[in-house]
Amino acid sequence: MRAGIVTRQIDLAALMSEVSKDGHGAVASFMGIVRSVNDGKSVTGIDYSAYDAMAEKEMSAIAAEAASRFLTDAIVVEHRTGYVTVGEASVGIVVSHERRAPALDAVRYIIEELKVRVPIWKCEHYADGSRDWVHAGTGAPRT
Amino acid sequence: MRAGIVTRQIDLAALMSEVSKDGHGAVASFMGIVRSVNDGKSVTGIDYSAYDAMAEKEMSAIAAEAASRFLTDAIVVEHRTGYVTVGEASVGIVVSHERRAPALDAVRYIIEELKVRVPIWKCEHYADGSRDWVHAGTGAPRT
Amino acid sequence: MTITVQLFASYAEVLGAKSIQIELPESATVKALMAAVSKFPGANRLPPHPLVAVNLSYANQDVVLKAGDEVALIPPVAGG
Amino acid sequence: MTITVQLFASYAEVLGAKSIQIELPESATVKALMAAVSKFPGANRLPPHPLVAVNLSYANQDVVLKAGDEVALIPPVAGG
Repeated sequence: MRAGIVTRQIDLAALMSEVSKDGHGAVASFMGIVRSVNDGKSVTGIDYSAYDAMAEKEMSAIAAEAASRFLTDAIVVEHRTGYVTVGEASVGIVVSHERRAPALDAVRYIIEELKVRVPIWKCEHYADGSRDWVHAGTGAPRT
Repeated sequence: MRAGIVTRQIDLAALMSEVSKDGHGAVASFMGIVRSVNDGKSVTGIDYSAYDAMAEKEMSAIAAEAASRFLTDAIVVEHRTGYVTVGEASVGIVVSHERRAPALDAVRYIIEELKVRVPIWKCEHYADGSRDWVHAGTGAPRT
Repeated sequence: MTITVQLFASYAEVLGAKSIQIELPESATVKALMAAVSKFPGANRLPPHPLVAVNLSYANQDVVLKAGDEVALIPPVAGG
Repeated sequence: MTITVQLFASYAEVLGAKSIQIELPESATVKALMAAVSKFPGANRLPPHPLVAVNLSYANQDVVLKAGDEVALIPPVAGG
């Protein structure tokens, strides 16, 4: 089990290898990708920042909760900070489990909790040169 | 949107590239992996066979249903046939969507339907040299 | 008419063939087909009501067959 | 005692600093801290009740602070 902030590209294949576990029959994953359009504006990238120490503590707590609820410790969560261009991943989650349903449930639990609890912020940069802090629950639906 | 039978290894990274779509913020995936142990027996691999034409028709129908229900056509589904050794993927599903919830819902829909409708069969090969046809709902919980 | 019935997986093993030929009157139903299948050697090891596919779709007992139909017996599926 | 308050994202912009120093009596609460923060230039652009973290955990208004505590204001989160 590992959860943390990274400042490089997220390599989902590597995360999958990391959680791969003998006896497990299911690997579920989620990647959040920077969208080219948000709230009708053309986006070039998102500058993610975090309160690193607290973010890693919360992410680790969420992973531990998922491990306990869904009975697998084959969990890895990475959130990237810094400038992430359109089409690149900002977050990657992989869960391996003996069975498929809890693997998918755990992935969903982790992304939903991460969105509401982990101190990470995004500043969207737009094609017109402007930028704006994005708060969850405002503007267009978020991924 | 693509759904089909393959006789080679499933490359999930390639499937992710295939569905990647400008404007989408979420990519969810599921892989089914051959487990080393099933029903208490040590497994060396599974020989998957299919009624190819019908399997591909059903898989395509399921993908189309998911596209219609969850409003994305960025869906790819591959099921492998032939002998698949322990730790290798038998099925790979990737869905890209603007938003995370329907991406995860679509993946779940596809794997659940695939398990009950698509004419694919597995013959498990065991470490002791024996083999057995595995039917869903018999023996140990399935992935 | 002659209907070719494709067999897969455990059913192919039980009946010892990848396909069998069944002679049926015109407009015979799936039910009639299955009655004929049940007389084949090994068919006693099939379940009471195997699933049948006609032209790549699951078909119930009342479906009427015609020459050239693609027919198959479908063992309990176990994909994934 | 002096409490250092870390600021992030939009709050750092609004207050024009990555952190601010607040002088408080011993055993002051988070509520007292926020009253002091509200006197800083730009603090009028903070929401009425910003989230506060003490030693990496979310803390309510009644939490009592001590010297050396790691304190931060947490803007509405937007990860993922």
